[in-house]
Amino acid sequence: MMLLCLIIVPLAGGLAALAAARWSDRAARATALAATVAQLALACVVWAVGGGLTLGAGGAAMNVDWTWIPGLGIRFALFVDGLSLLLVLLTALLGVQCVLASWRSIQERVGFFHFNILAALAGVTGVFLARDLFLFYVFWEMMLIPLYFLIRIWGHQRRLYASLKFFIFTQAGGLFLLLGILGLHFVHAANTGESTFDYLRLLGGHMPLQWAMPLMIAFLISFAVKLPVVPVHTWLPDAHTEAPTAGSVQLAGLVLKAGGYGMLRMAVPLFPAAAVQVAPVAMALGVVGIIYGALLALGQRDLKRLVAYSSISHMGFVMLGIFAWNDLAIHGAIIIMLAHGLTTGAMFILVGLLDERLHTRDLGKLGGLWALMPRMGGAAMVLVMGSLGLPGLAGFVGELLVLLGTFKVSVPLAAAGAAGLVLSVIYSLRIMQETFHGPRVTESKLPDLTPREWVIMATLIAGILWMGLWPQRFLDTSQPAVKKLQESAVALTEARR
Amino acid sequence: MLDLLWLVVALPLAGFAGLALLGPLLSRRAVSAVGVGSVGAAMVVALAAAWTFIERHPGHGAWVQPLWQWMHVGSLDVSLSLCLDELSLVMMLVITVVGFFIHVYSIGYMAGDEDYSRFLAYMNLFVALMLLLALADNLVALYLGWEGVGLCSYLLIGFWYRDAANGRAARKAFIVTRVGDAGLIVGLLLIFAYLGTLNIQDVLVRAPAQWAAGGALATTAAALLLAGAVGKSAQLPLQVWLPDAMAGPTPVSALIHAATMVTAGVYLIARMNGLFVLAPAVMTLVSVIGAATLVIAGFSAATQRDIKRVIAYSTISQIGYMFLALGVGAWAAGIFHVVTHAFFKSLLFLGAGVLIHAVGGEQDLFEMGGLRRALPTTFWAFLIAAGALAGLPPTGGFTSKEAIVYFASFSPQSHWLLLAAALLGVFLTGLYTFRMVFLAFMGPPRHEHPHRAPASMVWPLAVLALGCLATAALDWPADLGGRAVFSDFLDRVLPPAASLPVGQWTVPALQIAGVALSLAGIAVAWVITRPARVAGGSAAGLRRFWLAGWGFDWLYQKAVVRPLLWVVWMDRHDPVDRVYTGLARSAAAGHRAMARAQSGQIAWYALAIAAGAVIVMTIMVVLS
Amino acid sequence: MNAADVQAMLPLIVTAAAAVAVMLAIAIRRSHRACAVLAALGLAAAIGLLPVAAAAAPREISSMLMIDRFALYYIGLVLAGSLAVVMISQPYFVAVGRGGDLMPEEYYVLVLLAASGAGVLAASSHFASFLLGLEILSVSLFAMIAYRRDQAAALEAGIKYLLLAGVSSAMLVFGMALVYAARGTMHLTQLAHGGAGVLMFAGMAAMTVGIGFKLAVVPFQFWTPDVYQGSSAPVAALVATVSKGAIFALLVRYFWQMGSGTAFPGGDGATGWNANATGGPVFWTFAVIAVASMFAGNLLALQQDNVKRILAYSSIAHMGYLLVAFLAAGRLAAQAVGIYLAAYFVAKIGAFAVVAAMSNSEGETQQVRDYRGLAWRRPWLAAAMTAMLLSLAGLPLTAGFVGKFYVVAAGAGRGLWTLAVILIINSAVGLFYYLRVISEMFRPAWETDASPQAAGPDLPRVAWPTAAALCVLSAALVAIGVYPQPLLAVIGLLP
Amino acid sequence: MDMLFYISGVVAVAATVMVITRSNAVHALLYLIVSLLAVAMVFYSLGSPFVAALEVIIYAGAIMVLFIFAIMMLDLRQTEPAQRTHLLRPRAWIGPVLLALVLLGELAWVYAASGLGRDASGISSPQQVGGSLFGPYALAAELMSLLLLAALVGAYHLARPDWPSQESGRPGGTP
Amino acid sequence: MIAAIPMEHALLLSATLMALGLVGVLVRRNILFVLLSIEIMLNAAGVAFVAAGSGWNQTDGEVMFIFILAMAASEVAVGLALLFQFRKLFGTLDTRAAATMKG
Repeated sequence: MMLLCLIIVPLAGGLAALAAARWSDRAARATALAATVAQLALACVVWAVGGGLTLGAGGAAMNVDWTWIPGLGIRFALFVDGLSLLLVLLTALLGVQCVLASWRSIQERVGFFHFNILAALAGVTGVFLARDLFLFYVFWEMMLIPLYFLIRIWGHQRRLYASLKFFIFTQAGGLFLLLGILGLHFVHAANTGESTFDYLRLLGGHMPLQWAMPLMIAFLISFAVKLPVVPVHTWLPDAHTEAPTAGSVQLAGLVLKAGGYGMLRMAVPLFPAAAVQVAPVAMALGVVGIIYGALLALGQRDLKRLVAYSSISHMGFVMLGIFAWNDLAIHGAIIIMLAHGLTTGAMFILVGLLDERLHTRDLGKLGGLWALMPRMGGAAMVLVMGSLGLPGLAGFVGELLVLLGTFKVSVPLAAAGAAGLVLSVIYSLRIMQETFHGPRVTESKLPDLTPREWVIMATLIAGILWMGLWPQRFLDTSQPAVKKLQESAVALTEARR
Repeated sequence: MLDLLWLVVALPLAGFAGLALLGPLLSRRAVSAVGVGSVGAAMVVALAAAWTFIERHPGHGAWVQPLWQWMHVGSLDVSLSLCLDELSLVMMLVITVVGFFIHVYSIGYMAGDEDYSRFLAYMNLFVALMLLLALADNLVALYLGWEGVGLCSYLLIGFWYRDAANGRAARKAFIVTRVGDAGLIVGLLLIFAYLGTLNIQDVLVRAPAQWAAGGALATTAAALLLAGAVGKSAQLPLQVWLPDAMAGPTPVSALIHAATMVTAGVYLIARMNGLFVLAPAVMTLVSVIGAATLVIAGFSAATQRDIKRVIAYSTISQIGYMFLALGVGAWAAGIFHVVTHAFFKSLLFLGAGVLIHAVGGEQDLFEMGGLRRALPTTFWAFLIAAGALAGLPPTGGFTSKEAIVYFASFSPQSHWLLLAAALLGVFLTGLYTFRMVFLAFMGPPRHEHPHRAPASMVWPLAVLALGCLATAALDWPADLGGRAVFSDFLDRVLPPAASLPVGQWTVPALQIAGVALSLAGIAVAWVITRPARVAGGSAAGLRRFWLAGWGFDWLYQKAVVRPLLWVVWMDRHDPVDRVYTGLARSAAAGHRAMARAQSGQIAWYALAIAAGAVIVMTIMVVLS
Repeated sequence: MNAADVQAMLPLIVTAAAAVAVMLAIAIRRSHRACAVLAALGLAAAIGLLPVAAAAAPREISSMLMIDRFALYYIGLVLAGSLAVVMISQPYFVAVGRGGDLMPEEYYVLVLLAASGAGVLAASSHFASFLLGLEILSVSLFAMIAYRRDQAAALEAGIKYLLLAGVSSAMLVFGMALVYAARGTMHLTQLAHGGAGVLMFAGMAAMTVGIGFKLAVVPFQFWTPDVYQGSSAPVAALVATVSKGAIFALLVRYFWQMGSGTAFPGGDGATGWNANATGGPVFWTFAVIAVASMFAGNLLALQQDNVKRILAYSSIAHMGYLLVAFLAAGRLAAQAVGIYLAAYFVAKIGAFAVVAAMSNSEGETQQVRDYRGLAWRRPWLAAAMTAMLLSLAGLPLTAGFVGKFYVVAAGAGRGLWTLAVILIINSAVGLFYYLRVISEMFRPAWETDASPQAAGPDLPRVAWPTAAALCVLSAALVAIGVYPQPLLAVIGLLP
Repeated sequence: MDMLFYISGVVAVAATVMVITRSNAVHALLYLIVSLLAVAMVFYSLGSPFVAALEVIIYAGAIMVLFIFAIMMLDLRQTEPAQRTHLLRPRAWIGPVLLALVLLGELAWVYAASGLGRDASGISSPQQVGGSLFGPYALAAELMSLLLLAALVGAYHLARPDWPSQESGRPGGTP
Repeated sequence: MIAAIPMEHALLLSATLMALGLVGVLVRRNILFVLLSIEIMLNAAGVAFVAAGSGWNQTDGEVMFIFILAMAASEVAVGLALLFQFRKLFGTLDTRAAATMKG
């Protein structure tokens, strides 16, 4: 039931915010904030109660398993393990930040805005918690519509184009997922006579390679679009750039994670034999993403776009880590996902703050802002360093683990990944140089971080430092889950030994 | 007392945190108290800890203070621990002691700067991370410190951020060192993959046990670590960042780009000595890099006009000596040079800072001159440091450099070319050092009323000058009646340097040759800095080539930066997206074509139905 | 014909009787409202009688109509669709007929007749009832499409539909004659048994033309956009749903049996096709048609600026999707067709209801740009339209998703992977044009210089019958999307 | 009787060709009546006299008269010149004729291949037809009434004069 | 009245009439002629039914012909009514005029 509440709370909060907007914008904001805080608190309770949960544990107080469409064996079933839990925590945390970050910047249609924010949160949470693959798909798609509206209505100049592109890309990917899920269902039914969409039952079913391969690819396409992996990444820069701050945070912080989660939870464990075959290509694509994303980030003038491309680069590490598939690499991928959520989320908020104050994101029109806003500059410095993988900050832990894991599988790819770190320094430092450093562009007085903004930044930076210096709490949470995943994907795990 | 070791790192870190969060709220005095006091306290704790360590003398081994588990996944177990042994103890002391005096100096030097608290915050952070680097007991923690000091270096080079050139220099430093670090991190990966641990002691134990000496794995691992060391220590071919790094405030140059951070590469190699010993080829490479660097940088130093760039090139050159020493297996000598170099080079920088301060921010040597009378304390301190740099007795520089020259000629790995380079370096060192001294202090005064430096800037010079002399006693050559205290101390952790058998007079002969060459260099410097020739200080030909640092910047610009920028430029609109745009366009084209078929004409529609009938009929009939 | 026969046919009888009743009412006194209410009551009564009829099912009535649960489900669908259309028609004709001499009363007679024709089609088990049901439907539609006879567009649409429907009906009848010539019977159960010769397939080909025309699948689809655009929005809704739904039910019933040698229902888990038939002539014909329809429909809608034409093209694509389920055949496919059609009915009628609700005496709001900023002016209307479009696009939590899921499931379950992948690709393409409309509706007010009110025509108030219909449709849309089990249970009773 | 079938068949085809090629509506209509009469003879020769009578009475009689009314009301005796020139262009004919020929060819092949081997010689009296129409087909006959009702209502609505404000000048009418 | 006409021949006649009707629909641009051509096609279908019924010695074919007759009558009635309105609004019977909606 707790898991259901995790989904219901933001959803109900969203509806309440929509209703509250009739009364006043402030009420809508407060409602949304209350809902997100409640979700965060709930997630923390789940964390405290069952730190290293494995799937299905926790009983009825935690899980939900109701009949839904018995004809096809579809159930409304939720579960949680350490992996899901970490991502849910990230979701809830970023949810709060989204609401806070939009407090002043969103003045139009406030109720509908927060409804969309919270609905997307509910969708993402659902993705992380769904046990039934049908339900997983429902949540997978459910989060798109609110995000579409966020981009379409409150986005920047090219919002129309970006929102369409975002929707069509991810939906097209999603449809392949649908195909894959159905294929899995029927192959499983043909093999065992059991008609089910239950993840736990589909897991470990033996599947001939000529089936596993196309199904795996269908799953993979969908997740690759979300993650995103080059060459299906091109929706991301547009969507991230044009979305309002909260939208960008949700996209970067949460939606991308859904892709990584899908690969970890579904694509590999369900089709381990196919994963063995796919892994070299997938890892190579990961490395291509690392380098290609970084190169593109280097070429951007729009700060938000730069950050967006850097996401592609970071997600390349996730891809690399997942398909390296040893415990180090998987944990690394998980940590990178969390770290990227915090770092890039905060980065987008920061860009939003700059945009609010200066009404531009063009790097050519920024510079020397440190003198005006040293606190913001300090925050930016931490984020930039987190982005370039400075040890002691969250990203490094993940990258190190991924590289350590990858090295055991493929030396050249690990080396290429490490080379990507050089490029990440170049673009990251460029952010700092062209915004806070350099000659001053404006003489007008700009307010430094307000207390509200300070709270946002401080929370996220605290998280980044925590994860960078003491990641063990997170690793401990995900360890049993990863172990389970590895046991499920015996073929790939064996291949990695 | 050793239990308080963590305070050595924590105190400067706390200073940083306090200054970063509360800095703008504090008074100047409070900022000084926090910023300098934290390092001072750390120095006290470090000295106490060192004293305890030496006194208790915990046998042949390191004293480890575990802090907390960092990451433990499967076979990877990385904890944050501080490890005190003879080597790290030396580094710790150098960092805290030299660091403290540079902090004190900063109070005066940065007095007028509006971002004073930020400066001290960065400096404190640097000290903390440098100490972590030195005290780390595993490679990941070392890497944390390694990258952290790189960050501080970046922040401090670009401290005066409004000038875009400073920002460029700062980024250059970060990026170039990061190139080396990429190698280092791959080295870490390799070590973990094959040895299953990243703990330094474990690595040093397992490497000889599992890897054949001279084997591919050991060689690769050592070479990768060397890449990191080369980047950080500004050795060939990644030395280009250091001269530009002089854009930072002078205390930064003294602390980071002379005394401590740039010697981290030397420290790393010394730390991982057991691994490098397994890779003779890499050892040779280390010595060759050192030798080449010291000569090349020496020539460049001799042609610079900017006083700080002279010192910067000299730093590169001196680190070349250290590499040379490590390469020929003279571990203790290399580290000893680190120590003496920390003192005399930071002193030189601080002195240069006073000069620059005195002449109102001017850094061009040819705009100085005759400052001897105006700044007597500084002159004498600077002179002592210069003597040490030139390797003149009775300074620490003399002892350490002679040791290196000795091992360059008589170590089993030595080669006559290495010796030649070392000796040429000695000559060049004398030349450029005293060219600088003469240009700055001698000749007619060019400034009527040079600024007097405050006491807080002057007395650290005096202390460091004493240090320059005192360090000589640590390892005074035996033939001159000294005892190798330092070498013996370090030889507990580092392999003792091997030496070919030498005759009784060989050592004194080498010493005499060294001093003589140095004096020759000084003489040449005297000649070329005669006022009559000063006017001809314009650069031409080879001198311009040396002035520009042997054209490395030019080469990298052409071979790396430009192509990269070109790729980035060509790539900036994401060519992959064209594919999707193309798909969308073709769909739109399909739409237009089909929409034209929707002509509205009944006859046409009926024709379609008839054609459809024929097609359907054909399929049905043919397949039935 | 005995009492049980009558009981089984009650819904159809009531519908036809309602038509007569409305006609008599007109003769007594012309009252738009009374006619509409009468028609609605008649349809509601017919729907209410479905359980009564179900009690007598399955029952074959004089070799003409097979009233089984399959038929009753589609009859119910058709009647419910007609009821919704009646509900949106009344306010629509009030709004557009203001100041003209339009006499909307006969319209309800025609709707009821069309509904009975469609019902007959759904239950047809003999060529005679097939032919007559189809013609009742068609002839009613001829008049309804051109009902606003003072409108050039309506007349043009009417003429187009009449002439082309005439051609295709002639082909259909000719095909029936060939099948009859080949087998000497026109009764479905007899047709299902015994082999199929080449003459029979030729007949089925000719019949396919007639059926394909009504379903508006490629290459018989050309009339669709013009007719949707020209006719009144409620009529377009009727053309898009009732007519197609009934024909599709008929297609499933007939073609799963004719030429396959397998009886319908095909027993437990068995399929309409036998194994050979999957690669057989009927299969290939409809596979080609399905693929062509999916691509053509979606591509044609892609940059279309007229909402009604978008809906027309999308219906072409939807019929293509449905044909995948038809091709899959079997129990799951039957469920898929049932639920997909239900979802399709809800969404299409809902979308046309919104179009109808936005019409006034100056005309219909057809251009996409007229919907600009609708979300801020009429949030509920825009919400309903969004829901309908998302359902048509097949997004989760809408009925359309469950339908699409079942269709893909049926295709995948049968191993029709190529078709399933093509369906998926087309769904992605289809998103574009649905989103275009949604995007216009949610175009923020600050996006254009002009005030949002100036951008579109004055919006009429939404009358309560339309509002009620939209509420019910939206509720059904979400209900089916979130918890389809009750509906599936009903369909599950199908063969 | 065989000859009757073939001769009237040829007449029907020839007359139909004339129908679709005439540019004058009245001529075309007359040829169509000829064709229908010929088809009636075909029915007769196939042993279906009742249907033959219906063909003459309803088709040639009632429905064609409707057309004649229409032609008279619309004053279509003179065809529009554009129509005529259109019909003279061979290009207008090529496609349709080819399509029709392919269809015909396929059907002919199908007939040949299906090998029915039946003679169309079953004789049915009007009594039998009536018995069947109101026997097994009674329900269909009822449906036919619905069909005619729909046609009636539809035609009435479409063709009724404008009311209450009748436009002048344009002819309108009821069938 | 014993005739031995093969069913194929009667069906061929019907097919020929069908094809001619089709050609008429496709070629003619006058709505009236198109309607006439549709009548030809329906009639052809009727021929096929009668022939088939005769061939199988059943009355079903003839009953179907009667239904076709009703269908033809309905279509013509509504068609001609439409024709009048069309002529009234468009001033022509040319099908090409009925092409304002397209794309």
